[in-house]
Amino acid sequence: MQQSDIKNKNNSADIPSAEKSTENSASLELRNVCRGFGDEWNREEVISDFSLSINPGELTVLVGPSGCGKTTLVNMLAGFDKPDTGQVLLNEKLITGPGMDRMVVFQETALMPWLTAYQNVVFGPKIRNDLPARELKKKADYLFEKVGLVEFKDKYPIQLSGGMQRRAELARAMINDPLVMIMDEPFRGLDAMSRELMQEFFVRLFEENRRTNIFVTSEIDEAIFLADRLIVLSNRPTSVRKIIDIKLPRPRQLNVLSSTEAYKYKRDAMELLHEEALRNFKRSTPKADS
Amino acid sequence: MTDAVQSKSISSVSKKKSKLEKMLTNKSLWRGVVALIGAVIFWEVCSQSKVWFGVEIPWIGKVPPPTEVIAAWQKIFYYTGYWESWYLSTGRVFAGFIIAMIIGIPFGLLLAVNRYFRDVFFPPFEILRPIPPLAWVPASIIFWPTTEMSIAFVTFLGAFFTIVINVLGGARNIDVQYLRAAQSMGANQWDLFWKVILPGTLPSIWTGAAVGMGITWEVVLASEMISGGGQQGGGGLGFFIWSSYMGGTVAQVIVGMISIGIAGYLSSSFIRYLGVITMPWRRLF
Amino acid sequence: MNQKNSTVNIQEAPTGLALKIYYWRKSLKTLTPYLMLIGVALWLGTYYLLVEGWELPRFNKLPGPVEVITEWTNPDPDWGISMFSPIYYEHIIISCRRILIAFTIATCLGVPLGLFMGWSKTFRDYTFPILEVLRPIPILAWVPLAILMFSGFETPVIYLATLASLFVTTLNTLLGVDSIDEEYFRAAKCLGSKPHHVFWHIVVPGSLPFIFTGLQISIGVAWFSLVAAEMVSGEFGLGYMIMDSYMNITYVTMVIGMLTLGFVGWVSSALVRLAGDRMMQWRVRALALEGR
Amino acid sequence: MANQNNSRGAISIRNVTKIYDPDGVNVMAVDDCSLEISAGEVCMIVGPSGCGKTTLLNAIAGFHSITEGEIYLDGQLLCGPSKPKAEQGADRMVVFQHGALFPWKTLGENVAYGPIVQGVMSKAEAHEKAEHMLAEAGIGDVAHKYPGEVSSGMARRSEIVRALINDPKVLLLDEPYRAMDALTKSIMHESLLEVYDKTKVTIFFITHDLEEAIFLGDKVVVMTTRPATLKKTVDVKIPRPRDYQTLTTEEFRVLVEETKEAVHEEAKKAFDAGERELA
Repeated sequence: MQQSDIKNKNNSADIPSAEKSTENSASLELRNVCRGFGDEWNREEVISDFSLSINPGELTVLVGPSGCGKTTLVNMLAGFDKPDTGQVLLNEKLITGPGMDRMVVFQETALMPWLTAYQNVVFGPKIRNDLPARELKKKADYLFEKVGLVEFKDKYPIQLSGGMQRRAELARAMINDPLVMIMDEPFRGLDAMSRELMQEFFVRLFEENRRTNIFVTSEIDEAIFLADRLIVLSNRPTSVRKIIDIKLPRPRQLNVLSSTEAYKYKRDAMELLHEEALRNFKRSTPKADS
Repeated sequence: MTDAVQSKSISSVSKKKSKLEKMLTNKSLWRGVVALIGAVIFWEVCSQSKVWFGVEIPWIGKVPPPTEVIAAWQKIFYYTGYWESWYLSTGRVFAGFIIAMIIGIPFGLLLAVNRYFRDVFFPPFEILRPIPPLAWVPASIIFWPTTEMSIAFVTFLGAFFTIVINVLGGARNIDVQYLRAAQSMGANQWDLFWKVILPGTLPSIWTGAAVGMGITWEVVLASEMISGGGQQGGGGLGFFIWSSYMGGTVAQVIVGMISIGIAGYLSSSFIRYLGVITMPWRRLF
Repeated sequence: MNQKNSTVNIQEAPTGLALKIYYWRKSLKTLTPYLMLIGVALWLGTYYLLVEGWELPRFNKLPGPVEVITEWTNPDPDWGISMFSPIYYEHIIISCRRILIAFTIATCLGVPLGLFMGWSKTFRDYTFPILEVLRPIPILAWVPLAILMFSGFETPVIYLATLASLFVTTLNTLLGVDSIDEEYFRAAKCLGSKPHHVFWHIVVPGSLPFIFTGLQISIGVAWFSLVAAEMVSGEFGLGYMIMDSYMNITYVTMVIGMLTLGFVGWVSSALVRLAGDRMMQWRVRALALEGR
Repeated sequence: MANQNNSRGAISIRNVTKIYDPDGVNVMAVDDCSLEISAGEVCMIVGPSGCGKTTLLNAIAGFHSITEGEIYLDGQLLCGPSKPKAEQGADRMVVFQHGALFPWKTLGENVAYGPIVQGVMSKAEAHEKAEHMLAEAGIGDVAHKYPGEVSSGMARRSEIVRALINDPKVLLLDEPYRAMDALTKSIMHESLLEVYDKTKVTIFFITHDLEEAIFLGDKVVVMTTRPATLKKTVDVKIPRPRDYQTLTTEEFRVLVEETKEAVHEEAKKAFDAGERELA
């Protein structure tokens, strides 16, 4: 299943409802959120007084040093974690818990090892059974074709390569037509080649339906290539160091990264991030990137 | 992940050796066979040393040699009582084992899932767990009307504690990502249990079962020996060994030991086999 | 953008006992300790009601909790066994002595055997099949042979407990050696270590975690076999005490014996765990950081 | 400890071939590969994952044998037809991808292990030097901590110190920073460059990240997908000492542009081979 085949599949005539949901993409907002961990004596404020608004239909990328609390932010946006103080809002409504309007793709694969790729993808609609079987099958087959995993439908996750597992997870998220897609460093474990292919594939996907997307990464090239808006985060307690609007033309091609304009953005971000990383390294303990 | 994938593509390039051919040329297999034969010969020589060389080797000297054991085995091979004891012991083992699984698995899962249930029922469970199962034999003989039921109860206890601990352990360290992914896809508590926690704990349920099976054989043998020696002892391999010992034919005792070893091994591999069938996704590791 | 000091230290971090008290007080605010008490009370309550309270048909033969406790704490007990009678402690000491001997022999034999089996492939090829063939035979099946082979009462009982824990210790030590990552061996050879260095600095410490898991199981198995052996052929010890009190229908001492066995078993495995933590500081600290 | 005389550590690989024989299915991992690395040079090996670069490293370090060809270190035969497998020694120190610090020894004990075991130093002397070198590398205060207690960045740095204390002729690095996120990686690069500027030890560095190769290396060798042979060699003329600003200079960008196509092509072939294999 060559990578190029995926591209010319996209403009096939009958696109099921999954793609027509451009108009209801949502806006997300964090208002002076605070979150800390540990007991009194080693209390650590991972996020303090953090405010950020994410515009609808935009690919917002958060980049920051490891251990700066990116994953905590993702958990709060997805509803797995509640802020100590402050609010997290989706379309002006308070987020209380996980829901299918905000789908997350994690760093390590969360495909259930005991289900085949197909069973994983149809897991959501099946337990909610909000789709008649025939239409669900059509939608699932369409998505499998789109992510280029048609021959791998009945394979178990352990039989798939890293890149394929990511694509299956994307399909599993998209089948639920979420308002917002949240990606927590999804391509981190992949080798350079699969990573580039996945980045290109993800950008195509985004440019097609312009769904609100939040992408967390620590790779600067990946951030610049994907982002409409780049949010540079500081060390703990996390705060917004800088917001850079990436004006690179859409649809993005990989070679855009070696254009002088991209290098300007990269130098701009590198400056801040290197300083943050150095300070983080001096103080760092092995706590996972909480 | 991709490295493992690449290395697989190496082997597809040239001829594959057949499984049997690989087995035959496997050096360690031959060494194992040599070691086993050597051990049997060593046993023969030591046991016969009194007869052949006149000097009696301590310990092993008193044990009848393999040739005598095989002779004893042939003698009773066609004696129905022998196979009946197999049948009785296996029946008792599986009776206790199945009850332990039926009660143990849900109990373990409930302990893992519901915090309050765990707070209430885990302390008494932990207090009773260190008491070795065989210490319950006399108490269970008093309590249960028939010896059959008392043996089944002790076998149940033997397997129950192991199964519960394994299931609890397995259920509690399911990767939280699976639960979160399912939750965000709209799974309610019931779905989470049936569609994520249960399949996720399956591997440790089977490990618990395999270990539990091993313990049930130990317990059945002991209870048969301890209570079987009594009045209406219902037979079984344990009783067979004890009565052969009482009857003075030591070779038959060793026959009993070997048969219960084989029976134990067969039932454990049966459990492993069940595990392999019910978890197709694990076979690919 | 204000860069607040990220770690807010209100007071110096408590350690050791202070830490435990802190967590204990914190847990008091939650429901857990109270539920635990309810759980134990529930268990004792049903035990009491079934046996002494309503005296249901089958249950009335068994001694109830009140009866057991009064006997246990009675200075001059009716059936000779209580906290104050020396014979009670004699049984405990004999059983513990047997376990100690059996456990030490099994560890001194099993650990080196497991290490050598892991260390040299040929040695493993010859010894592992024999171990695997003998392992499925339940320990109790060895009782008649043990009595035959060893004269007297003491040696057969200790032999059985040793045999039981020998299998478990050897197997787990072997698993421990196999669990060591190949790269540690390569790094050690790269640094110029000779074979005996690799053995003492890599193989032994590397397999320690598995060895101690093995020792924990082996102490449990040793108690399991000791009780059985004492019941069948012992003269003294807790197993014998239980069987003896069953024979002459003094059921109260039987229950006391069972509870003592449970307590002593728990203490011995706790000791093994303690020794494990002391020997493997590096694991304890790494696990602590992961919040376990 | 800086050995300024960089007259040692020259590796010459001459027509090396390696054929694996896993369970009777013989597979060629390295095919007639020749490479000259001069003393004190940082040679970067770039290629798709699983293409046989690690096999080359294993051959130099003496973990695996080679089927044909010869490898020399400073003129002495490491391995060849007469001696297919080189002896392992502290002159060729390896730093592994997932790290191989002994978790049961503190970082200080790890670093001091080499000299003690080779009998080059007494226990006290080795520990004292270990602490000194760790302090020099900026992580002096963790000498008494266990590897499980420090961050992956610090653990990797102490592993390099553990290698350097034996004053090796060559440092063999097998994708040491692969498991790290990009920002810790940039700090690791700077610390490696610092160490290199001080010791001028020959470095044989395997990676699949082209930018890392060009940023660190004097020479970048691009390998084909399996079986590994030399596809393209690029000499990196960027002056030393380098720092992260180099990453955004024009000269660096041109070099990346030049080699990107070659690496991309090989990676694509390996990727598709992998995908086809799984189908």
